[in-house]
Amino acid sequence: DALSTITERKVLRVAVPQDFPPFGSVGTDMAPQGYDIDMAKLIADKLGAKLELTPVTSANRVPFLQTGKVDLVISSLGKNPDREKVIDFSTAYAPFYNGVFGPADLAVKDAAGLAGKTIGVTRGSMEDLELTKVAPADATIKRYEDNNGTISAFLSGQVPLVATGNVVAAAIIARNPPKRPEMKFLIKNSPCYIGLPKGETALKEKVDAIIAEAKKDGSLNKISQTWLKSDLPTDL
Amino acid sequence: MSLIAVTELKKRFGANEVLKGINLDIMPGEVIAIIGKSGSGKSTFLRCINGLETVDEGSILVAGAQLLPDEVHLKALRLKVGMIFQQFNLFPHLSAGRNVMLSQMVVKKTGKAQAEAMARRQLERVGLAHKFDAYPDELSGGQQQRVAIARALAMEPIALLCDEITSALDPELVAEVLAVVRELAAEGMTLMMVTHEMKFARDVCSRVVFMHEGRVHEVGPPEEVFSAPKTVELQRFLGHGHA
Amino acid sequence: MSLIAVTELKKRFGANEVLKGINLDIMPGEVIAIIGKSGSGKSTFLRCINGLETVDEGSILVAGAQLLPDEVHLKALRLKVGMIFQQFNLFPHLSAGRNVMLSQMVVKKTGKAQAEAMARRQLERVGLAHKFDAYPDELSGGQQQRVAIARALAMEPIALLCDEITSALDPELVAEVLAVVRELAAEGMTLMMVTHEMKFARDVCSRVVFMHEGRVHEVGPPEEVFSAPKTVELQRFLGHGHA
Amino acid sequence: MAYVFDFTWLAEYWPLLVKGVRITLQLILIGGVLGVALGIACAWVRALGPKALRVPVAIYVELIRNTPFMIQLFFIFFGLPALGLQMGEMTAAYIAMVVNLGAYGCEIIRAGIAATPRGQFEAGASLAMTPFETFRHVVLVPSLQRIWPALSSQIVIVMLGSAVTSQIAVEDLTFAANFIQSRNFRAFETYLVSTALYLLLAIGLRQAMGLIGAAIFPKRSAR
Amino acid sequence: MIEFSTWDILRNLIFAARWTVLLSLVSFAGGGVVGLMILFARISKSKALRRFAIGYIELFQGTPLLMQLFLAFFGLGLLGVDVPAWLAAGSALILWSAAFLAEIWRGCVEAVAKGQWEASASLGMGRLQQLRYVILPQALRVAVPPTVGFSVQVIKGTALTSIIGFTELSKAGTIVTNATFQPFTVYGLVALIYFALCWPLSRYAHSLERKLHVAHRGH
Ligand SMILES: Nc1ncnc2c1ncn2[C@@H]1O[C@H](COP(=O)(O)OP(=O)(O)OP(=O)(O)O)[C@@H](O)[C@H]1O
Ligand SMILES: Nc1ncnc2c1ncn2[C@@H]1O[C@H](COP(=O)(O)OP(=O)(O)OP(=O)(O)O)[C@@H](O)[C@H]1O
Ligand SMILES: [Mg+2]
Ligand SMILES: [Mg+2]
Repeated sequence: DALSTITERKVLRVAVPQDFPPFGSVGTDMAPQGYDIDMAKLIADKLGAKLELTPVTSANRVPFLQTGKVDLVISSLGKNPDREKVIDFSTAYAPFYNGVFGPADLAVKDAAGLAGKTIGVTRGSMEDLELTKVAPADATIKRYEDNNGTISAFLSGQVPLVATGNVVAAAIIARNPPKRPEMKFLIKNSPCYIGLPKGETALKEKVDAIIAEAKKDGSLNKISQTWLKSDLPTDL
Repeated sequence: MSLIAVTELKKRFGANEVLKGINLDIMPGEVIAIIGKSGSGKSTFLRCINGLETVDEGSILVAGAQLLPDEVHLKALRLKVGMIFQQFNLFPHLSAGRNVMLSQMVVKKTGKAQAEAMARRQLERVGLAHKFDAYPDELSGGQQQRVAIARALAMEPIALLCDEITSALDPELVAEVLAVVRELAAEGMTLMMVTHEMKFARDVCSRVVFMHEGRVHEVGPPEEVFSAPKTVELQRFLGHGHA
Repeated sequence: MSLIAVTELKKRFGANEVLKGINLDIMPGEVIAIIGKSGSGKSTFLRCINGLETVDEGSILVAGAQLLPDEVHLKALRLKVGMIFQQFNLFPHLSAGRNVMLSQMVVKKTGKAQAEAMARRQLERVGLAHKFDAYPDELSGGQQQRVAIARALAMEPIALLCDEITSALDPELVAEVLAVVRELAAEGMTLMMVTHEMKFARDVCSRVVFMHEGRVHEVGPPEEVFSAPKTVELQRFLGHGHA
Repeated sequence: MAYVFDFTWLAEYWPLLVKGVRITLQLILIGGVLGVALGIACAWVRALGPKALRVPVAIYVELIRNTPFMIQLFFIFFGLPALGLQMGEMTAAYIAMVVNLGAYGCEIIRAGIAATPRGQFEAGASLAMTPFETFRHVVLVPSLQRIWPALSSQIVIVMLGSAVTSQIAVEDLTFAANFIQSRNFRAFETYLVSTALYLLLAIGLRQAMGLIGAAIFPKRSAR
Repeated sequence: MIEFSTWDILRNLIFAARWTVLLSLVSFAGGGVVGLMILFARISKSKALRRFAIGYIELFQGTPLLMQLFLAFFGLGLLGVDVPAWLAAGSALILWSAAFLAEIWRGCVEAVAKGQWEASASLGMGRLQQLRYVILPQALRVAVPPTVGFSVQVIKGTALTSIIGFTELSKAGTIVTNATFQPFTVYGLVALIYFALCWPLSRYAHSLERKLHVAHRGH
């Protein structure tokens, strides 16, 4: 099974984002950094395996797992029934609130307010799936290949609104961009889960155990402090 | 008054002076044959008159108007003087009729119906009325050259320049083209033709110009030039020429 | 026993039957001239014997072995029969010497030194020993054709097929190539040559084959064929031929 | 591993594929027509046009031919807004395709013009046509006819290259494929189907170019 | 937060361009080898092989490289082959280049006069020997310029591998854009780096072609 393969080969292959601050982005040395990367390090440590990171996009992270190119997806992955059909999920390891963001001077209060507006979103992400459900028929949804595309489209003014995570928006603002995304309304509270290959029970149990322990011993809270600048919410 | 007046015409290609001061006056209705060795400058001379080459020195007057190398003057000149080439240069993507119609419509803005009528008339004149819709590659060389003549005539020029127009033709096709030229001469068209057909020149032309090393070396009526060449160069040229 | 035996040979290109049943036996040492109008099938006949065209019906035996279209049989055949073409077909990227060496080394796996010795010998034979290192485009047409002959000879064939090997040559170069062929004939090489050089055929050949519309129309010693042609087609052919 | 193919998703998603095909066709139709027009204009400039324009056009052609289409697209869509040039993704895609085909078309058509016998220019001139009139009425059509196969191939290449426009949210055939596979998690089947659609588009496009060629060029006799 | 200076941007892009160069080299070399095999199939005497080659070329020239990359990346994985991004990128580019190179080279082989085939055949050479010793050496001469020219297409083709997650120049461009919010500068620089890689090759191909033409005329 997958768990014993990992422990035998002593390498843990994890798909992480690299376009999704603060979960995953790059420093000036192009090395990945962020919440998800630290989470991956933590798990690799606990498994006693060497960590091998694979940068992925929102759209292709599930296929990466399906096709066995990685052992785990730690890529701010939200859970929904469709995805549960093809992969398994661990328990939640990070909070995530999907919202619609836009500049201060644009008045939008709820999903209905999106009527006639254009919203950018990353294809295949949880925001995409949820927004597609709630957006009114005459709202235009522009779907980009990856978060790079979505964020670039927002910052370069190609779309006035984006649907993304609150922390992502916060990370963008922190870098003092030309356009400041403000939260307009919340789409969904959808914490992040680690994605696992379907049917790998042993691996799932092990990962769940590591997460539970990390929650208990405060190491997960430390990651949260570093990247989200806040404590882990108690409901996680 | 002369129709074409060439004075001290000089033309260089780089360091190579090809025309070294040409003087020639041509009266309306004259038929001039230009003969001379290969490289003596015959083609260059004709091309200068048609403005295909820029002139370095000297002047060319056509119907009293000076030849100048700007677009307006060139166009005016070319409306007066037509040119026919050794290689026919028909437009391969147009039918014979369209070849004849094109420049009328583009240059003179003639209406389509009128241009077509003119094209039919000119093709008729060269004996090719029935080939109106044939494409150039469906025509023999002689037919192509006759279409080229019709095309030039359709612009109603006052003079025609012909540069070895039968040299690219198979021997059996030469006659049909020369017959058309003979007809034109008879109708009073002013013609300047570079030719190797000495017999034709003798029969049809009013004057023969012998060019040698970029100069007009001898001029005169054909009987004189062919029967009593004055210079040794012309004697030698005619000696191994086709006369 | 005949060296080359052709029986009821037929060859079609699509619907066009080019060879309509050819029968011909050639003895060792014979020199055969094949003459006939353009399109009568002369080239196709030779190409069949060399396996460059597949045969539709009939058989070709060379030195007793049947010609079959698989690579092993073809190779065996071509080792026995060499062919020389109108267009020389020297390999332009190899020097004359290398041209002669190549097939020995590749096909017969002859060692380099031995192949080179053979190449020098054969080039010597055609009078071109001094051109060993010259490239084809540095040679005249006649020299190129002589290299081609040397190249074929280096494979030590028992017969040579020559298809109009002087037709692409300027008149002054024909003689030097024919001299080589004459030499070969004198040495006893079996030769089949398509040629328009009637005088040469008359002087050198043991038999002349007249082909007409895909058939061998008349065969005989040159004196007979040229002086007393039996069929009207041959008479007509010789009438406007070069005999 | 026994992979079981599953194409049942086609029932739900085929309208998306149809839309994707439509957008891809739209891109190549408009991009193709305008791109060839731009190519002709640039070819004219480079071969016969005003000298002052030749260098800028040459720089444009070399820049485009030596950088990837995707980067051109990103530059137009994400980069140009920094200069205040904002445009929708369809506009950006059209511009990128026209600019790209224009550069390649220029070089191809220029080769066609260069192969025109000098006599054609001279015949035009001696019939009192201006250089531009000669180009327009005498040189252009035979030049295009000469290079039509090469131009057709290039248009097919540009059509296939348009797959990249999905990266800026143009909802073309590739977008449809990516969208579907992010919902049905049947990446292989989805890409297989869309690849087959592209193949059909490419074959159809080449056929269409052949027909257009047959329509605008006079057929030559066998001589 | 981290700040990127223009130098940081350029440094990272040039660093990533290394992968572009490496991937281009691998694809071009591999494409050459596979292309040669496709070429042999394309001009072989066997109808089946010819058909296969025609189909192969049609397939790879008639579908977007992007789709080929997706299929290689996700498709092969599902069929049980574990394909890392670099391998998928490399193999898709190799197969794609092979189709184009085979077609380019076929033109060059066909440019060799038919008489060369016949002369070598009549000297008893087998088909492979003919190719090896007579045809290819001659085809090679005309093949060099278009082959060098095609290498530019390969370099540009590698840009697409960014979409399947291979971090080469283009991918680095998108990542850096997202970290710096300076798309104009970043994509401008990316374009310039590609240009610096491709343009010398284009020029070289062009000058080779001219030399060949001159040589031909002087013949
Ligand atoms: N475009 C050109 N550039 C350079 N030299 C030229 C050009 N055209 C003609 N010449 C040179 O000018 C000289 C005269 O050429 P021209 O064609 O006028 O001779 P010609 O009398 O018409 O000869 P032919 O009977 O062979 O047609 C020749 O030496 C030729 O090489
Ligand atoms: N590869 C081919 N495909 C189709 N038809 C061919 C082919 N080769 C030759 N033919 C036809 O076969 C006939 C005989 O041709 P062949 O070359 O054998 O004639 P020939 O006697 O050698 O003529 P020539 O004296 O002109 O060389 C001609 O009608 C020719 O058109
Ligand atoms: Mg001349
Ligand atoms: Mg023959």
